[in-house]
Order: sequence, then structure tokens, then C-alpha cells
Amino acid sequence: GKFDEYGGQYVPEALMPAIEELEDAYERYVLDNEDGFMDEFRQRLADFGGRPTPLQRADRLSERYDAEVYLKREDLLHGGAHKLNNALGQVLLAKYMGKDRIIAETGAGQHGTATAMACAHLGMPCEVYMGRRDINRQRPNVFRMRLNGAEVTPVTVGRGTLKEAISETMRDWAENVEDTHYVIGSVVGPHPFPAMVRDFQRVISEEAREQTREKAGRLPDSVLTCAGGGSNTMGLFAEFVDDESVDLYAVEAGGSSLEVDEAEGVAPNSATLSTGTEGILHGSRTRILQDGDGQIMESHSVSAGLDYAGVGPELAALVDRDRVTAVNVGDDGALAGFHRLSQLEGIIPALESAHALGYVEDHHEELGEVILVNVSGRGDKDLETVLEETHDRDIEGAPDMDTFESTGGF
Amino acid sequence: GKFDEYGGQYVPEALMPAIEELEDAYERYVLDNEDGFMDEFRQRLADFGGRPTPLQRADRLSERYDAEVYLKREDLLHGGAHKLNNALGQVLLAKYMGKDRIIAETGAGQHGTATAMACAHLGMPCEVYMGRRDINRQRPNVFRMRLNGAEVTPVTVGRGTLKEAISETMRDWAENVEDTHYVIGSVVGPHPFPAMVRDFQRVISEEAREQTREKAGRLPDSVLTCAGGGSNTMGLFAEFVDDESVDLYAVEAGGSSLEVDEAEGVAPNSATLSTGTEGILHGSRTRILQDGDGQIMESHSVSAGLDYAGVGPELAALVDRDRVTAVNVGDDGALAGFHRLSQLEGIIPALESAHALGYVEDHHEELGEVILVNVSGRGDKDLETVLEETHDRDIEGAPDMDTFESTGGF
Amino acid sequence: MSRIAEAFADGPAFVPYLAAGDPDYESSLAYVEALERGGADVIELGLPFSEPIAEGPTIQSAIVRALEAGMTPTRYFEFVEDLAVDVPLVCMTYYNLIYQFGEGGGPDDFVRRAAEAGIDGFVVPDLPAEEAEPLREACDEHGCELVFIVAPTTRGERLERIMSQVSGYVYVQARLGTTGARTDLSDRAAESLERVAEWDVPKAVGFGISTGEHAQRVVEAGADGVIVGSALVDIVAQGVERGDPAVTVASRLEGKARELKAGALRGASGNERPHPERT
Amino acid sequence: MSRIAEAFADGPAFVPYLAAGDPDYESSLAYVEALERGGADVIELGLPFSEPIAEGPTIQSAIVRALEAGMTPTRYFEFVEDLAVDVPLVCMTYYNLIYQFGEGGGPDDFVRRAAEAGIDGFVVPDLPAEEAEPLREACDEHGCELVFIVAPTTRGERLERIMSQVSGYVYVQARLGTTGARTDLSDRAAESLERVAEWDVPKAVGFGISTGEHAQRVVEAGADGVIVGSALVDIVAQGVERGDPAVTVASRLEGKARELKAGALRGASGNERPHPERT
Repeated sequence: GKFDEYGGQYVPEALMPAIEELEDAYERYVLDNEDGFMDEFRQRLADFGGRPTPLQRADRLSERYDAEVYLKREDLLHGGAHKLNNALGQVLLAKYMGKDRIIAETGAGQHGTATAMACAHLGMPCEVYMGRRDINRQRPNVFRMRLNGAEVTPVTVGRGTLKEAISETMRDWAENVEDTHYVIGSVVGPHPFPAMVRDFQRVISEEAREQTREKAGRLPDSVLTCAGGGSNTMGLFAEFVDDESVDLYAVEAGGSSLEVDEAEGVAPNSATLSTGTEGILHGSRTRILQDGDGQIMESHSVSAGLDYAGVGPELAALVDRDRVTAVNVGDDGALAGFHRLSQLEGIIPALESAHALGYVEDHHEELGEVILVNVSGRGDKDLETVLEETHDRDIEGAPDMDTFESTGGF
Repeated sequence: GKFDEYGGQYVPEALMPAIEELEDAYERYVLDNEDGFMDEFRQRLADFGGRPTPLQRADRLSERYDAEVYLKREDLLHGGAHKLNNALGQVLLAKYMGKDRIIAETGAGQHGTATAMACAHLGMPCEVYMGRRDINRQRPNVFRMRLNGAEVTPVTVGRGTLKEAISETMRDWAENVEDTHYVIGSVVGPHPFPAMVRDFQRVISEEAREQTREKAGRLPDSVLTCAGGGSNTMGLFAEFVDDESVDLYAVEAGGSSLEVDEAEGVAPNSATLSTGTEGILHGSRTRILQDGDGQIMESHSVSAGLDYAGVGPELAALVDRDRVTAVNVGDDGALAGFHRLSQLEGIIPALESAHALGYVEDHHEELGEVILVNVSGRGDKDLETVLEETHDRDIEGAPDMDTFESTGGF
Repeated sequence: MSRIAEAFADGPAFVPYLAAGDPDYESSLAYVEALERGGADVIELGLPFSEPIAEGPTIQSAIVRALEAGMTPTRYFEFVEDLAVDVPLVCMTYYNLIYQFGEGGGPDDFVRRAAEAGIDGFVVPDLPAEEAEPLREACDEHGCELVFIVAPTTRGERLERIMSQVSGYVYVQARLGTTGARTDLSDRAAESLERVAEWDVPKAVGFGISTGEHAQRVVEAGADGVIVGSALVDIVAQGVERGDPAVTVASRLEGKARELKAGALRGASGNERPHPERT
Repeated sequence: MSRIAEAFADGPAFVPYLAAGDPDYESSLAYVEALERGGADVIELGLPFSEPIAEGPTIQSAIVRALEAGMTPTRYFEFVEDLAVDVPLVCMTYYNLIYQFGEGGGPDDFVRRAAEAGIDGFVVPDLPAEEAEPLREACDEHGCELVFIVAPTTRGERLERIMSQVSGYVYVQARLGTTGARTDLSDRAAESLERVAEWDVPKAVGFGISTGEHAQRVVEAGADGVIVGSALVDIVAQGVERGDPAVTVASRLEGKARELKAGALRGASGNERPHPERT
């Protein structure tokens, strides 16, 4: 359960037996494919999820950067992002474990919708905790969860955002741990979550590695993707970690600045790997954004999905070992990357994914001849944010939005 | 260019040379794969579009209907619907023909977004005509087109909806026919559009037929999908037409009623195959919704994508020959189908596709043991409509939306 | 000699267009009659169709107004009968209205009724020569002419096919695009005229003619007639917008007609007329 | 004998919890002191952490209030020094605050400073026995106790591991879930007590105890102490909501403490006490 000094199981005692039970199930079903669990998982990922997702040569980016740029198209996965790989794996695992209820927390709503989808598909009751403020900000995602039959329970304490929702879900789990599985949304939390979620997301790099060899005739020189909690990151890196010739870049959200405001407890970024320090958060030891006392900072990013003050412990360890290079791109660079891919390739990426594209723009000369970038999700969910943010800033290459100016917003 | 008595080329003289040129290009590139056109098309559909899309056994629907129900997952195609098959084919063809500009019309915005995407991907300038009223109703789609670099030109004449946009696009084409290709969005319009669009969409049934044989061990007993203009319909049926054992059902939008209001020129449905009569509309002879004088009626459906007063001439001919059975499902049945698939299978379908699911619910006993249904698109675009319509009606199986009632709408 | 042929017989013909029933039945009657007073030799009278794919925004709006005021094929024929004009009338409409009339399923009922009401010919913008056989036959049966449009892009075999079917006059489209008044008149008019010069049928040029000056130049380029639609419909639209009385609008139409007719006549008289036959 | 052991020595101990600095420094001092006047034998004094994953909404809100009022680890130790109470104090907080204090990278600085300020022990809800080694060592070094929580789900090897490390008292969690006042008190309290009966360390039961009646029943079930948090924090929250003066709230807390202490004492005296050792 450790990745060098990171990882571990820092959870209330009441949850420890459940975590041990999960650890056992992880080893049997996921690692040893007991009862054909992994076979069923992969079949459902194919039929329900739409795997394999394509690897696409980005013709116009390749020309722009005078390199071979390949895009891994996780945006085409059912639900519009890589999130389903994990949600489907965990809900199926819960079924194998004999659990009869699923809970999850969600911030922007992407993990909640993926979990609700997986639960509907597998006929499992599902309750998703979500801050009241997030519910009001992310109405389409709330509606999608409700459509898939999930209960969406508003969390009204505190600021009504992700952190309060996590506490509330932990609370539910602590209370109902015997029949309930908590589907954590990223490679975070206590062991075995970071390893298990990575193994459910590993399919991204299994495919991408093989596809790159087929299309480019060799392995990529560099592999890039965004990193918030790090589930798409670890999913994309997992199979490349042992390929010494391949450089791995985790692109974090630089937000508006890498400076922090200690007094207010606010980091105007989510660059945990780049600027965070070792600590304990949400069940594991990892890099976190914290003040000098160890209080967790409020992180910020134009991309809600990267907006998290922690990061997966394995990713933190890989950065410490210099196997993964942690870099970051700010809000403006991400918005420009969003517009660039939309216009040049006809793919509207998630704002999360746009961070990786922003990094390629500025550093392509250091990235070698064959560059693999993960489009971890699609950007339909971000239209309103992009409309507002683009209006307020001077973003390179953004289309003018005169068509809208009569009424503003959607 | 004829399908029995349907089809033909009823267009202004100025367009005839372009249509003849297109006919020639269709025969050479599409039918004869000249210069490897179809190979490139299929490769781009795979890498950029995400083909093949899966065929999924719907476990819970299968149980519900005591039959094997398979879903063809066109909702997983890039852009969220089958529309890209056609848009990508036509834009690529225009490139092979040496055209350097693309125009298209769009109503609800799905065809416009698919065309804009394909144009961005292939680096073609794109202008999409859209009624001013539709622009205001479909803001996210307008934004997506703009993001992909397309010009969106508002059409303000008349009611500012699809029909005015079609006229305006024809006008542009007539004026710029020498360097411009008009990407028609369905199997309608003058020859060769109906045949060509069918051939671009045919990939749906090529895959689905083979996938059904693999998964079910035999051909389906019945194949169903929604029919508006009919492009996903013809795409799904094309390869099954010669399989005599397979029943084909085109499910039209029954709207609120099959009755028409002649005085107002309004049909509260879009059931062209079921209730329309022979006539000439938008370049071809087909079934249309018209009054006794031959004026075209205003059609209606809760699903904007089915809301069209004409239908593909080949589909009309197949119905006349009794090879395809035209049926219809009203707004309520479609909404119930939408909620049913969302809750039971974790797939939020387009409201268009929900019509076919509504038909299966009421008639599954007549559909045999192996039933193939096309999920032609995903329903994210319909969330707001469904929220409003579900609130106003008493729809079977709809989740309650209390979470939202404080503010209403998104 | 048909009435239309007679109209083209001596000097260049002025062929104005208005949509019947725009903006209402009575005003429209007055407007069409004003055109005759202004010098019209033939009048193209639009029967509004709900999907006018070949029209520019000006005429499209006229069609919307006429439909909203209740114009139908049946009313149209009454309108033709009520018109107090003496010049030949050409019905301009879309094929579906022709096809559905009466029993439906073919053009015969429509053409019979039109001929009865006093229509001399037809121009159907969405009916290319390839699909025109049934209408051609009905026209022959009921003694009407069938006008075809020749576009700047029409050449070779297509041109032959059209010219072999045309009667009354050939509608030479001066430029690409749909109907609409333009201030620039393309050189393509002359080119197009040259292409059809060898056929012995009157050549009327339309699309984009909005002033006497234009009309003059078109006739100078060899046209036997000038067709003007949008520039006249604009006057009707302006009247609607300003709420002018019908009599005022009618008199403006008459004035505009005079200007156009005069231009056409100037084109025919003054300068040397480059008759293709003679070059 | 440690101060905590002494507190449990004669009769059932009443162990109330409050978050330090809720809703402000001065009031909070008064509230904690009121608990002692009400009969507290040990006080669990929360040091607020920004992500209190083990707390119910009541205590979570208290933590938010305390943080907003400026509570920090440094202030917390000053708070402990400013407190005029004589009973042993147990610091309840999350591991990251302990880990980061001072030089950071380990618990030693925190425990040293806490011991200096007058803290007698620790309970850390997100630190299971498996990860507790460094803190255990620091406690030994600085003469503090390390309290562990035993949950209804804790059995077998895990139980052994915890019980072999615990000192001061074992915090017996009466039911699943997080902290919070409940009117139903689970039978699981008795079961849980039975599971830990064989170890020779005081057993304090917490989670869901909100009345003297509850306290009595828990002691009757064999507890050596009752831990009460949310029911007291509720009184603080109510005071904030109503804008009551601190002195009024303090007196209410004192009253509630008396009720709970009295309940615990009733549980110990009256009925036969089913001491597991004796059955």
C-alpha cells in the first residue's frame, strides 16, 4: 500500500475493515482475475463504454509543431471522459463483493455522472453527494445523474463544495460500510484505491502504447496529460513507466498564478506536484497544497476537474523519483489550448485536457518527434465556462462570439 | 437517381451543373473508390470518429422484454450522433473535388456541429446557416460550431427556423456553386444526395449486421430506428434490405397527435411516412407533409432532429414496397423511452433515438427474439427540453426533479 | 403567333414580376395593373409557395406576406381573372403546387385551370428540363408556353436540352445566385446571351436588374427583354413598412416601370446593337 | 499513575468534547471551563482541521466556526495554557496538523509543544494503529497517552493490534458512522464493550450519547466513561444562532454536563453493573 514514502491508509477505524475487505477483493478479482472479473470488466468497457478508443494522428498539430502528434481519444468514451473506466470497474467489483449499494462524491459532477451511469448499467442503487453550491453550478450533470436513477444528496455544510461532499460521503460509508461501497473518483484515498483505480485506468496506456507502435512504428518520445487527482495521468503512464526512452509529463493546472495567499488559505492554482508539500489528506500521504500549519488550501483552476488540493500518492512518488516531470499550464494557456484543438482538429477538449495541449504549444521543441497527448475528456461540459472566461480575457485564437452578445450565456 | 417514383433533381437550373459534377464525383470516389477515397474515409471515421461503435446487449431491457435486445451505439461517435458519418464523407469528398468552401444549413444544430467538426478536422472553411430563432434556442450547438471555427450566419427572414435556413443555403450555393459544396444533412435533396448520404451512413449497418451475427449468432428478427429525414434510418437499414427474414421499422415522431390543422398549415407531428403524401420538396419527389394545395406544413416534435416535413425518397419507396414498416411514437412515448434507457441501461439517448425505444416498449411481442435498435445519438443536447417537458407532463418512470425546483432550468 | 411572341415582336420587352396577393389581394391587383400602365409587355405573376428555394430574401419576404394574406392556388386563378390587364401573363411558381392541384399527381389540372383563367405561360424555377416532360405536355395540350431558365453555368448538352424544350422566351439568368436587385450587373449577361444566341427564341435577361440604366445595358448586350422582380418588390415592401396607401405604392411602381421600360428602349435604339446573329 | 488514569480511577468518567476556539477564543475558554464545573473528568479538546473526514455535520460546523475565528495549532497551545481547568486534556485532531507542526515531517515537535502546554493525551481519528508508530513514540518520549478508537467493525487481529498500542483509555465507538448526537443508542455499545473487556484499560464509550439517560445506560452496559461531543457542540451552535451571550451558553453547557455526569453516576451506582471481568 505504499509508493516510496507515500500512500498508506489514514482513515477512521470504522472504515479499516472495509478497506481490508476491499484490499482482498482487489487482489483476488483485479490482480488475479478471479471468477473472470477482469474479463467481464473489459468486455463491458468495450460494449458499454466504447473501448478501444482511437489513437488519432493530429494532422494539423503535427504540421504546426513539425512532429508526429498523436491524440488518445478518451473523450470518445461513454460519458465523455476517462472517468467511466474507473467507475465501471469499481461498481462491478462492488457487485462481485456482494455489496448492494454505491455511494460517491462529486465536485464538478463528472465522476458522479460516470458512477451513476455505471450503476444504472449494472442495476446498483447509487447515491451521490454533492455540495449545494456545486449542484447549482453544475445543473446538467446533476440532471444526468438523476436521469440515470441516482440519488443526488445536497451537502449544505461549509461552502457546499467538493471537500464537504467528500466528508459527507466518508460519513455515509462509515455508517453503512457493511453493505455499501464508496467509489472514489481518482487515484487518491487510502490503499488500495490508488492502485486499484490506476489498474482500472491502465487500459488507456495498454491501448495507447500498442496503437502508437502501430501508427508511428515505435514508442513515443514523450507522453503528456493533465493531472488533477491523477487518474487519467496514472492510466496513461502505467504501461510506459518501464519504457526508459519515454518522457512522461504530468501537466497540472497553474491557475492564475503559482503564488499562494497563506493568510486566506488560498492557492490560485492546483499545481500540487509542482508546488505542494508532503502531508496527509483524504486517507493517504501524498503531496498536498497546505499552509504552514498543515491546513488544506483552497485550490483554484478554470477547470473544475483539476481543482483539487491533493494528488495520487503514486504520481507523487514518480515525480520524486524523477520518472515523471511535473509541469503546469495556467488558465490562459489552457483556454488557448482549448480553442486551438477545437479549431485545428475539430475536437472540443475538456478544459482539463486543454492544459496538456497548452504545454505542447509552448514546449514542443523539447518533446521529441513522436508526441502522445491524452484528450482525457470532451469539452461540452465546459462551454459555459469557456464562453465566460474567453469573454473576460484576451485569449489567443479564440473565435469572436458576437452571435451571442445579444443575450449572453446559454 | 430514382427510387421507384421518388427522388429526382428538382432544383434551380443554376445548380444543375454542380449536381451533375457531384454525381460524377459520387460515382468515381464513393462507388469506385477512386484515389482510395473510401479507404481514407473509413480510416478517418475510425481514428477521428471512433468507429466501429459498439453493439451492446442491453441486459436489463432484454430481461424486461424477454428477448435479446441489442443497441447500436452511434451515440458514441465523435460529436455524439451518427451525423458525423455523413458530414465527414461529404467534406472529404468536397476536398477530393477541389472545392475550397463548405456550406450547410442546420435546424437544431446537430448537422451544423458535425459539419463544423469535419471541416476543422480537414481544414476547410465552413459557413453554417441557421435561423435566428434556432440560434437563440440552441446556443450550445452554435457555440460548438464557432469553437470549431465555422461561421454561423443567422437567417432572419420568415420565422427564422430550418426552412428559411435551407432556402438561404440554397441561395448561397446557387451563387457560389463553382467553389462551394453544400453538405446536406440527411438522405434528402436532389440526387445524388439521398444515395450518397446513405452510402456514407451505410457503415452503421455494415458494422451492426456483422456484430449481431457475432453476438447473437444470427441476424436480428427486427431492426428499429427513428426516422426524421432518414439518414440514420437508411444507414441502419442499407445492409439489411436484402435480408428477407429481417423486419425493418422506421419509427417516426407522432408528436402530440397525428391529426393536422389544415387551416393553420400545422401538423403536430413529423410522421411523414405514416401520414404524408407524395410531392416535391427540397429537390426531390418524396412523401411530404402538405396541405391540399401542396403548401408544406409546419411539422412538430418534442425532438428537434425529427422535426422535418419531408423524408428521404429511398425510405419512402421502401415503405411503399412494404419492405420497411413505418410506425410512430408520440412525444410522451419518446420521453418515457428516454427515461427508461437512462435508468435501466445508463445510456441517456437522444430524444430522436428515444422514439425507437418507445416503440419497442409497446410492441416487443411482435418484434421476435433478436431485436436491434439504433441509439442514433446521445441525449446531452436534450436535457433542457426533457426537464421542461417532463415537468409539464405525467411521464411514466421519470425521476422527480426536486433538486432543481429552487431555480428551474439550467 | 402566341401572345407572348407578339409581346417580344416589336422592340425589347419589359417583363416585370410581382407576387400575387402581396401584401393583400386588392392592393396586389392595383400594383399589377400599375405595371401595365408603366409599360409592361409581359407580366410574371408569382404564385407563392411555402418553400421558395430559388428566391432571394426580397421575394421570399413577398411570398411570406402573400401567404399570410391568404393567397392559394384557387385564389390565384380568381386573381388572374380579376386582373384588368391586357398583356400576356406568365405564372411563376414551384412545381409542387402545380403537381398537387385538383386531382393531384400531375400538372394537367393546374395548367388547364391556369389557361382558363388567362395565363399564357409558366416558369418553374425548381423544375429542370430533365423533370419537365409532364408539364411540357400539359402546356402543349392547353396552349401555354413553358419558359426555362438558362444559368451562367448552363452549357453543352444541358443547354441543348433546355433550348429544345423552351417556348415563349428563354429566361437568361444574368449571374449566379438567386433573385435579388444588385447594383453591379455582371458581364456574364453578355456571355450568357452569346451562348443562347443561335436559338430562335426571344431572350429575356433577369437577375439583378434594378434601374433603367441596367435595363439599357442588358438590351445593348443583345437581350430581347429585361425581367425585373426584386426592384419592384422592394417598392411594395417599402410601402408595407411605411404604411403607405396602395395608390401611392401603385404610382411608385408605375414610375419605376416607366424608368425600366425607357431604359430598355434606349438600349434598343441608340447604340449599335451587337446582334450575335450578325457578328 | 497518569492524570488520565486517575480520572478514571474512582467511578465512571464523564469525557466531554468541544472544539477549541468555537465560536471564538474567549467564549470557548469559558465554555471549556464550564464543562469542568459541570463535572468533566477528562476533556477532549478539538484542534480544528480543514478536512474533518471523521466528523458529523455538527462538529464539522463547529470546526468551520473555529477556523474562521482564527484557530491555529499555535493558538491552540496558547488556548490550552490559558485554560483554567484542572482535569486532564486530550487533544483531538487530524494527523496532518500533528505531522506538519514545527519543523514538520513528523509528530515530535507537536507532541513536545502539546505536552509543554498541558495536554495529557491524543486521539487522532484518521490515524489507524498501522500508521501510528511515530506518534506512539513521540507520546512515549513526552509522557503523553495515545487513545485509539475501537469501532463496532473492529475485530480479531485488528483489535489486538489496537489494544496493544492504546494508552489512557480506549474510545469505544458505540455505533457505525461519524460523530453526532442520536436519540437511539445502539445495542452495539454493549457488544463492543464485551469485545474489549479482557484488556485492562479504561473503556470510554462515545458516538451518539446526548442525554443523562443515554449516559446511564452506557455505564450500565459496562463503560468506564462516556464521551459526549455533538450534544454539547449543539448548545454552542444554538448560542451562535440566537446570538446569546457567552455567559448564558456557558451556563447551559454546565447544566448539560451536570445532567450527563449524573446519568453516568446513576449507571454506576444503582443497578447491578455487569462487569465483564466478573461474568
